[in-house]
Amino acid sequence: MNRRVYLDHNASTPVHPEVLQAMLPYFSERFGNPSSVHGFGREARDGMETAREQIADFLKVSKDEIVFTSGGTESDNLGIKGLAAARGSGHIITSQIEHHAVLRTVQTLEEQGFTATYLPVDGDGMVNPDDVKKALRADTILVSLMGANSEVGTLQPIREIGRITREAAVPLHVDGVQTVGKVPIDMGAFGIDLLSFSGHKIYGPKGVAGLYIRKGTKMASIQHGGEHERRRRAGTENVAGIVGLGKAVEIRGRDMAVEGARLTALRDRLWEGVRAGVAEVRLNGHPTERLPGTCNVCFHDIESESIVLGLDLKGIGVSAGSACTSGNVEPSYVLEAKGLPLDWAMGSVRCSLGRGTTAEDIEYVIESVVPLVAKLKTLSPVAGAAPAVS
Amino acid sequence: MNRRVYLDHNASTPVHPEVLQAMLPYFSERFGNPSSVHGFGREARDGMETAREQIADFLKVSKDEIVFTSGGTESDNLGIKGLAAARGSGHIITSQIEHHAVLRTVQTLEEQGFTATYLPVDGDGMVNPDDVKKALRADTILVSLMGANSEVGTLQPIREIGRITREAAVPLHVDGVQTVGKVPIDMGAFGIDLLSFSGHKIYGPKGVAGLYIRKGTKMASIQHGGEHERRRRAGTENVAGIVGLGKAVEIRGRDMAVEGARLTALRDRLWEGVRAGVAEVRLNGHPTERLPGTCNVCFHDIESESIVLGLDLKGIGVSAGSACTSGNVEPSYVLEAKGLPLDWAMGSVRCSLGRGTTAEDIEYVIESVVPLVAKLKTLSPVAGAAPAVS
Amino acid sequence: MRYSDTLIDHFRNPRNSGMMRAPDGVGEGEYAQCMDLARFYLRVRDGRVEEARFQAYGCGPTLAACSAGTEVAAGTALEALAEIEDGRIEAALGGLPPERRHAAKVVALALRAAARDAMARRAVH
Amino acid sequence: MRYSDTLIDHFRNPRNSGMMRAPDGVGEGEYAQCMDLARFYLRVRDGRVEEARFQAYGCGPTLAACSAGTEVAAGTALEALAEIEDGRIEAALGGLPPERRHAAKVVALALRAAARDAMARRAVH
Ligand SMILES: Cc1ncc(COP(=O)(O)O)c(C=O)c1O
Ligand SMILES: Cc1ncc(COP(=O)(O)O)c(C=O)c1O
Repeated sequence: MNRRVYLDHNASTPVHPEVLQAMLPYFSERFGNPSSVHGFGREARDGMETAREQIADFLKVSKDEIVFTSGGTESDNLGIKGLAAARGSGHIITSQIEHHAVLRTVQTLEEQGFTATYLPVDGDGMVNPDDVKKALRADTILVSLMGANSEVGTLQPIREIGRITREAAVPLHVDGVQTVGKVPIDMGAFGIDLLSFSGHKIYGPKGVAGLYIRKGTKMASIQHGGEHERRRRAGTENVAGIVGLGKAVEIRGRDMAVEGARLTALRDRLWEGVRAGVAEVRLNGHPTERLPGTCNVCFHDIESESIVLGLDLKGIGVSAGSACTSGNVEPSYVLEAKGLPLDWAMGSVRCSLGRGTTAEDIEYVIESVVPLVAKLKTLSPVAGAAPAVS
Repeated sequence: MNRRVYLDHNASTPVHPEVLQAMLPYFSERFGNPSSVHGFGREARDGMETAREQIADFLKVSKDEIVFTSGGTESDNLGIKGLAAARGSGHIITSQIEHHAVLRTVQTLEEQGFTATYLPVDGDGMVNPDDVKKALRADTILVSLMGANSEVGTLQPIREIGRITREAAVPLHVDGVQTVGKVPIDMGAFGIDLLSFSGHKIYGPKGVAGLYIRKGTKMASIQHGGEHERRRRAGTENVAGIVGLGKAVEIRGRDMAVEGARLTALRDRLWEGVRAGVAEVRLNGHPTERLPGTCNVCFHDIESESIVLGLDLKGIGVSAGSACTSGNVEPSYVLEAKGLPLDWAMGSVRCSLGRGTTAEDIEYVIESVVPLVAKLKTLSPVAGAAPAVS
Repeated sequence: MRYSDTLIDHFRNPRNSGMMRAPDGVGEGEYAQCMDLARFYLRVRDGRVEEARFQAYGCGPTLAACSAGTEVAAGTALEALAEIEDGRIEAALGGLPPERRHAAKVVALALRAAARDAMARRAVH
Repeated sequence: MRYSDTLIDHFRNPRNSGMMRAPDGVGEGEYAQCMDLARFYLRVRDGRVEEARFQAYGCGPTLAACSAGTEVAAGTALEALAEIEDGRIEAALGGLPPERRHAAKVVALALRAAARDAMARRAVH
C-alpha cells in the first residue's frame, strides 16, 4: 500500500502550505497574549485583526461582526444558544438533517423549555422553503439550517429561506461549516443573521472557527470569563489558529471558483465510473445543487463499513455515513430522512474530494471500488438467492 | 529599541521549539479527522492519544480522566458548569481572587438559581482552609479554587483544602492554569476531582487545554454535538494543538524542578534590585508560597499603565493588573481582595519570568524601571507636596 | 480502530466464503444494532465438521470473523461447536477492538446455531 | 493599543512638567473610572497664557496629553482656553485610540478649569 488517496475532505482537510506559513511566526515569535498592551501583545493582536479583516472581506461584512471560536461545533452552539439565551424562551425551526452540533444543541434547548420543529427533506435532501414558512409561529425566535449537508452535499435554498425569515423578522442561523469557502454565499442577498464557518474544512487548522453575527443581533455569551472578542467569547484567543483561518478564507476567495469547477468534473467522473462498474448503486444528494467535491453513493446489500475498510487497505480514505461524530455504524439519519430504504442506506459511502485530488486518484478509486464491491457481494447472504435456513 | 525582554509569561508563553516540532506533522501530513476510521484518521488519533498519555503520566492519573478543551477558560467553564448541570442545584464555594473564567462562570450559575460563597483572602492572597470548612453547607456541590493566582502568584493550600472537601465528600475543582507544569501537584494527596490546565501558559500552543475529571465524577457536557472525547466535549479535536499540549506537559515534567529554582532566584534578584532603587514600593503575594517566576510589585502614587508603557518603549513586556481580560485599567480586584489601599493597588506591575529569561534581562529591567519610576513620580500631582488648588 | 494482521488477512482473503449445496447444517447469527448477519453452512462427517462455509453482511471485522470461524469450525465435534464461545473467535482473529467485539459474538452465535441444526437433523435420521 | 509617534514623544519627553510657583491660575481634571488626574498651572500675561505646566497621575496617554496640552495652551487667550474641546487635545497628540479618548477629555477639562480660575482671579484684581 504505497499509493494514498484521501477522499474525506468533508471530515477534515490538510492545512494549505500557505496557511501553515502564515501561522508559523505566531507560535514562538509573535507569541504575546493579544490582550496584553505591550509590543508582544500588539503583534499577536495585529495578526488576529488581519485575519478578521480577511474574513470580513471574503464575506463582505464588517470586521466587528466576526467572532472567533474553537470549532464549527462551538460556532453552532454559540449561535443557537447565544440567541436563545438572549430571548429566554420560544420556538426554533431546524431540519432533520442538520449536523449533531445543531441537532443536539436544539435538543438541549428543548430540555430547557424551548420548543422546536425539525423540518423534513425531500429525496434529494432538500428543505422546502414553504415548509419553513408554514412552521413559523408567533413565538419563533430562530431558524437554523445548514448551507450544505456534510454527508450528501445537498445545498439548501438559503436565499429563498432567507427571504421568508427576513419578512417574518425571525433571525436566520446558517451552519455554513461545509459551505463557506466551497460555494458562494451572498450575505446580503441571503438574509443571514448568524453564520458558522470552520477552519479545518477549508485547509485551515483544526480547533479554530468563526461565527458571523449580524450587527444588532442580540446575543448572550455561552463561555464566561474575560472580555475577549468584545465580550462575546471569553478566553485567550488561538492566535496562530486564527491567523491560519484568516489566510485559509483568503485563499478560498482566490481559488474557490476554479477549484469548484475542477472538483465537480472529478466528482462526476467518479460517479460515472462507479455506476458503469457496479450493478446496484445509486447517488445520494441533489444531482446538481450539491457541493462540488461531494459524491455519496449507496451500494445495495453490502455494508458501508466493509467498503471503507476494503478501500482503507488500498490506501484510500473515504467515510461511511456521518464520519464526524465517531466510529459508529448506525444507518445515517440523513439518508433515513431522505427516505432511503435501509438496505440501501446501510451501504452508503461518502467520497469528498479536495484540492489535492487528481484525475489519477479518481481512476484508482474506481479501479479499487468496483472489484471490492463485487467481492463483498459474493460474501453477502442477502444479495441474490440463498437457501432458506431450516 | 533593539533589546526585547518578555516578562509576561503568566499572560502567555512562546511555544517551545520541541513542541512546535512535535506539532508540525499534524497540520498538513497527519491531518485526518481523528473520528475517521481510515488510516488518515488513525494517524491523527494516535497523535492525540499519545498526548493524552503524556499528560496522564505527568499527573499520574488515568488517560480516560483527561478531556481536551479549547482553553483554560473552557476547562473552567466545563468543570464548573458541567458539574453544576449534573447536580441541578446547590451551593458553590470559590474565592474572591479567582480568574474571571471561574468568577463569571459562578456568577452565571447564581443567575440560574445556584448559590455561591466567595471566600476572602489574607494580605498575602491566601485562602484560609478553615474558611472553606466554615463555608461548607449540606447543599454544597462544589469547591472551586485556583492552585496559583495569575496576578500575584500566591499558591493556595490545596492539600489542606482537599483534605476538608474529601472529608465532606464535596468535589474539588482546581483552576490549575497557572499551576500545572510550574509547581508540583500530587493529584492523589491533594484530593482534586477536577483540574483545569492550559497549553499556552507552559510553552504549548494557544487554543488548547485540558480538564482532568476524576473517574466517577458525574458531569454533563456543555458543548453539544458529536460524540468526541467520550461524549464529554463535542467538536472535532484540535489535533495539532493537543499534540503540542502533550509535548509541552511532558517537557514540564522534565524541566520544571530545575527551571523553578532558577526562576525563583531571578525573581528574587528582580525584587531586590527594584526595592534598592525605588523608595515607595512593595511586593504583592506570598513571600515564599508563590509561583517561581512571578514578581508583582506596587509603586506608590503612580499609575501602573504608565509604567507598562514606559517599559514597553524600552522593549520590555510586563503587565498592569490582570492582563488576561482586556486592556482595561480598573484597579485589580485581586489586590483589592488582599486589602491593598487604592493608592498602592493602582500602581501594580506584574513581572512574570519564564524559561527564556536571563540574568542580564533582569538587570536590564531593573536599570529601566528605576529611572522610569523616578521620572513618573516627578510628574505626579499626588506624590509628595503640591499646592492646594484654589 | 486498529485491527490485527490476522484479521486484515482474513478480510482481504476470506476463506471458505459462499454458500454450500446440500449442507448438513445451517445457522445464522444476527447483531441488530448494526444489522450484521452471519450465516454458516456445515458439512459433517462422523460427528465432526468436515467443511464450513459462510456468507455475511456486515463490517470488515464481521466478515473476517466469519472467515476465521470456518477454520475454527473445521475438525471440531458438533457438540463442542454447539458450545463455542465468542472468545474463541476473537482469539482466532488475533483480538478485536472493544467496539467491534460484536463481530466475534455474531459468528459464535451463528456457528452454535449451525451445529445445533446439524445435531437436530442427525437426530431425525 | 497603538499610539502615534507624537504621543510617544510627549510621553518620553514630557514638556513643561512639574509645578509652578505663584501661578495665575490652577485647574484640575479627573476621570474617576481609572483615577486619572491632571493638574495645570498657568502663567498669564495680557489675557493670554504665557506658560503652562502640568502634573498628572494616569496612564501613558494621559501624561502625554498633558504635555501636549501645555503646548496648546501657551499663547492661547484665556477666553478661548476656557472653551477648549477634547478634539483639540486629541489632534495635538496625533490621535488617540477610542479606549483612550479620556486622556484628551481629562486634559481639556483641566485646562478649562485652569483658564476659568485665572479669569476669576483676574476679575478679583
Ligand atoms: C455541517 C457541519 N456543521 C458542524 C460541524 C462541526 O464542526 P467541528 O467538528 O469542526 O466542530 C461539521 C463537521 O463535520 C459539519 O459538517
Ligand atoms: C488562573 C487562570 N485561569 C484561567 C485562565 C484562562 O485561560 P485562557 O485565557 O487561556 O482561556 C487564566 C489565564 O490567564 C488563568 O491565569
